[in-house]
Amino acid sequence: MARVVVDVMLKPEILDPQGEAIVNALPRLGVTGVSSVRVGKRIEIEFDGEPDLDQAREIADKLLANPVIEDFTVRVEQEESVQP
Amino acid sequence: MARVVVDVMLKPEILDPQGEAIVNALPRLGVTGVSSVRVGKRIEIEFDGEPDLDQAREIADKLLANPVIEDFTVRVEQEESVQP
Amino acid sequence: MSTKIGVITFPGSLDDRDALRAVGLAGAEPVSLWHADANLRGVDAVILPGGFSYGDYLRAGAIARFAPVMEPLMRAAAEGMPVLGICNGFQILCEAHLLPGALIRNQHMHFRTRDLWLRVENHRTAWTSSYEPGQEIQVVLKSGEGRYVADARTLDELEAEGRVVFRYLGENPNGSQRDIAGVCNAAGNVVGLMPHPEHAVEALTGPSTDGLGVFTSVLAHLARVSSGTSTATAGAASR
Amino acid sequence: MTQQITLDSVEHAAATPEVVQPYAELGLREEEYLNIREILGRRPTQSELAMYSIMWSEHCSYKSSKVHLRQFAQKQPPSDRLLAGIGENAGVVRVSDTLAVTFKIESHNHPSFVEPHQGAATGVGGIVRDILAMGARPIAVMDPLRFGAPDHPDTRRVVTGVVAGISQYGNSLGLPNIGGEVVFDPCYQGNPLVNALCVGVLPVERLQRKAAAGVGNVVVLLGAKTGRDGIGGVSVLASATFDETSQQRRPSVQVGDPFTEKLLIEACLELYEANLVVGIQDLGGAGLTCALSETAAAAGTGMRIYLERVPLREPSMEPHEILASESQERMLLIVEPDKLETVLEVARKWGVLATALGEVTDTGRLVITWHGQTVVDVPPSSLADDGPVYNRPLQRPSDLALLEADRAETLPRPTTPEELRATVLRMAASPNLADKTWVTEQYDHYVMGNTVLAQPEDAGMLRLEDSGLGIALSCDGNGRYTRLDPYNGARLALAEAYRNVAVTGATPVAVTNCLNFGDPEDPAVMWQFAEAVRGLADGCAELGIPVTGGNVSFYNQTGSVAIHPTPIVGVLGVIDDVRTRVPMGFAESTDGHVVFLLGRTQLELSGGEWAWVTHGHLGGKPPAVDLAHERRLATLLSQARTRRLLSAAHDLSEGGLAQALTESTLRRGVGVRVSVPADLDAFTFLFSESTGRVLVSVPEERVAEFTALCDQHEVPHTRIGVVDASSGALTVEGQFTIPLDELRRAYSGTLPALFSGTTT
Ligand SMILES: Nc1ncnc2c1ncn2[C@@H]1O[C@H](COP(=O)(O)OP(=O)(O)O)[C@@H](O)[C@H]1O
Ligand SMILES: [Mg+2]
Repeated sequence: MARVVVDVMLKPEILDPQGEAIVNALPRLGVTGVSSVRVGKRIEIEFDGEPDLDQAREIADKLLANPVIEDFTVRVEQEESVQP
Repeated sequence: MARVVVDVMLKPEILDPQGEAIVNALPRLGVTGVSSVRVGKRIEIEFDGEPDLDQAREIADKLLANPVIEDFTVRVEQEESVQP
Repeated sequence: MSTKIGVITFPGSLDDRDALRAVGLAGAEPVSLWHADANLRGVDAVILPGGFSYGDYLRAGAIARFAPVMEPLMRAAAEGMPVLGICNGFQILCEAHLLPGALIRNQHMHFRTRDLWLRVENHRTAWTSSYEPGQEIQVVLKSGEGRYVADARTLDELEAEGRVVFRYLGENPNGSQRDIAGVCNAAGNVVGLMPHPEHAVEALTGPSTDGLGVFTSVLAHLARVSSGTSTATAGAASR
Repeated sequence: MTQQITLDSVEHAAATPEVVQPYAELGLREEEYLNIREILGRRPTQSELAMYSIMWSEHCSYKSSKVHLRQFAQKQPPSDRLLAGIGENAGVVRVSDTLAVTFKIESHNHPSFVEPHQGAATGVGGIVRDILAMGARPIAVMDPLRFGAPDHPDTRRVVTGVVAGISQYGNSLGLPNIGGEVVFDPCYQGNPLVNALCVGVLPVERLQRKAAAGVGNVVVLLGAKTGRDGIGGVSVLASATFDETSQQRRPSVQVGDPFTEKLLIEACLELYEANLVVGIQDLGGAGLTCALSETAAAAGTGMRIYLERVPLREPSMEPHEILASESQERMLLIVEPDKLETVLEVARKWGVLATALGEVTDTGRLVITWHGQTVVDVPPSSLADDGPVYNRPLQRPSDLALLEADRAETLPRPTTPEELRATVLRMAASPNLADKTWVTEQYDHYVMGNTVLAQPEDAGMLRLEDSGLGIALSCDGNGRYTRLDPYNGARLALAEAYRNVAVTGATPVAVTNCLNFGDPEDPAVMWQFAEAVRGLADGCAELGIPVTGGNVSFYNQTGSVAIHPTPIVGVLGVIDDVRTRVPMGFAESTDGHVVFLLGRTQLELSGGEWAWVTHGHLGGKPPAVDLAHERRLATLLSQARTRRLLSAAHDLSEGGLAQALTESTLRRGVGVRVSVPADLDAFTFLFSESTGRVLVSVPEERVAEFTALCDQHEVPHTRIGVVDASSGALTVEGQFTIPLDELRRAYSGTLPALFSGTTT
């Protein structure tokens, strides 16, 4: 089954404290070598019928992202199995 | 430049109130035909050097995802330009 | 005929009854408005109250912006009706593009409740005319997504046009750019602020009664409008 | 997905008596299982077995605690205020001719260790629905919390998650958080305690009952869709010891949706107002199983339920899963058929689902079908009322005699002014005494606009009416005291909550409690429990206020090690005019007011904070408790409040006078100057934890009147100093001075240093 995925990320110039907090927490896990982390949203939309990219783009533009602070991308994705 | 992207989604059986609220709001935007929306996190990790998938997986497991309620996937992504 | 001030209840609004109480204390007639209403029931001004409309899901204010009542509200705002957004109401006004900028998660990432001081930077808006220029007032802040952001050009514009209405004094509580706590539109009739003036209207339950001025301001403004002596809506630009 | 071949219907069960059923895995004992077979005259179906295992679990049946809890009713002092008591979702207390208040505490301990954020959040959601079910509008919450050692690597995860969960859920519901507790002790490391109190208010005539009365009435499920949340959660999470194997089982946790709960609250209140429901019951830990069987059992009726009508989040759910699901934000309504349409309309207005599931019958049986096949056919009272009852063996813990002998009063104590000064600062900075603002500023205490007092005040206070009528609430507990002496530990918790309400000027009127203990099958734990209940019941009788309800949480232990027995006691007070309430802190405007210490100070250090902070010591006997004195003290405080004799009043508890002075000065940054009374040494004066004491300030010109009132009520009073605004310091004459800035740095730095700089 196919679904549409909308990725929403804060614009690069907007400070992302969540990402910063993760970067700062990494040394506690023994991880070094990470220069930056940004946290955004991944929104999966399932349509009743065929996935409709145009409609998804409209939803993203009007509702899912706030253009003042966020950028988004829209794509169709084949369902993949989760690999923990 | 390459980065590692971690997608974190609620496990399918876990209630996603955000997704529900979005689905319920769509008719007011004139959108019908969407059966479900799930909202998760997209986390972009930039490494100083080569992206390290194993390390990213560990960060995801320990810090980014809550294994009790969330699943995650980790992948290397070529930076793409944003298409609003 | 008394002045009617409406307070919109969205699903998840929480401080709606507090706003209604403040309106009453200020001497106006409080009117409850419902998010699904198609009109504003003849009110003279509207308050969008605090709370978590639609659970603050997705982004605070993002879903409420599409409520049916927002259509007549947008029209009325364009025609100069005083509109005030408090906390979640401010977030809704930004999402609806009635006010510039956006409110995002606090820099320290916690919800924070605090009594704090603001400076009234513009006392010529519909909602601040009772204050002295530069008056310092003590009110309540309680929010998790209260960090005001906008691009540098917008911020400069706001500053230049005197549209920063309230600024935090002392330690910046949430990382808001340029310590901005509240802004207005170009005409000065639409004001939004993160802190809660309606929780500073009674000595018994709030840190001060400084917040009452917001509600008495709009009454004075409406009185001026109806007597034809209004100058205030244009006030934003003339700081 | 494979087709399900055989549904375990009643018919099928009757035909296959030999089928082996996993009753033990579901937590049922063999004799309990045989009892079920006897009740039904056949083996239970899968669905019935699930229902019995849930309803007969410790959590729902109170099988170990019942025989002890009876004392609350037996010893209950007469009260003309009590409108509903033990046995209802929450106790209801009349506070005026027209208004009543309902309040209750519940625990959500195990889920909050597994998933701190959601566990704590759904804990708040659950208790709020209990209050809602009584017909009340919920108006505030409180959160008594216990965590492991502050510096343990796992504590941060639990603390930040729990606090964020309570904050998110409570704030989104628009309920002010007006108090609680934060206590750290290594005994709670693998087993934090997350108790939540909710209080609500209702017009007396709006009181709701849970009975499914009226044959032909419709059973309606209101609220969220049902999913696989916390299936087996009650039996696995709430009743089994937490260990590694349950970690692997990774039970599906419940996730809360406060937005839906907010809508549910508003919808229910609108239904009550329009008189549209006959009965109502919240869906808590035991989901539909509990709600259906309790409402039917309470009315002595039967019920016919079409289970396939339940709106599902996951279509593949099976009948027993639907019955066991702990999905949040749901209520069960009993509605007259001709009002059904209006009920559905109100639900639509608020955007909550409402579904007619079936109807009330006169058969005396709860019959549940699934697409036409009967999967449950049982007498509802066999689930709700006839669960097993155990009189479990009791034994005084074998280490108690040694523990009692190891008294803290023999520990080396600071003596020089420098040592005493350093000890004041060290105590103020210790995690249990330090400023809790880092936690409490994550909670909204202003919403609803009626909060007159909130943390860090001794009690929360809410205005109920413009007339000034209000209530005060406090919840307290001390696990260390209770470990040393469970009988008196419970009475001490009661005394403290009572005193905390009294210092505001309110009159204590009713009690709720949450009893957090270890494994009831351990005779030592069961003895602690029995003693604590006896102490609490006796204490309430002595104070003349009834226990109106509560909750028991057993199996709070990691491996074989139980937590300290931790009864949390909540006391509700009434005040006729909230404008006259007495705050805890000294103020600029009360400069020069005379400071008194009420009560008697003796050298009592055992179980106390000083022994713990400076020596890591726990032993001896906790401070003596004198409830007759507490009663006199409360009467004195209430009368002094009415006569406006007090400008501040603050209860002394953990940390003694030194801590009380720290808190009263830092509240508004106003200093004080005190001196050590002639009959005491400075250390005892500052750090003893003798109970029944209160620090008050009185305007100079009212001192004679005040001391006369003290004498009249036989409350010992010692003039110890004056409020000294200009000093900006805490001064103990002849000993030391601590500038308030320095004191504040010590007091307020600890929690942010431990827990700030956060998680995702
Ligand atoms: N420690 C206690 N003291 C007094 N009453 C209690 C105690 N524990 C439970 N109860 C009462 O037993 C009844 C059932 O409790 P409980 O199962 O927790 O209620 P609910 O089903 O609403 O969660 C309630 O009326 C509750 O007040
Ligand atoms: Mg209940």
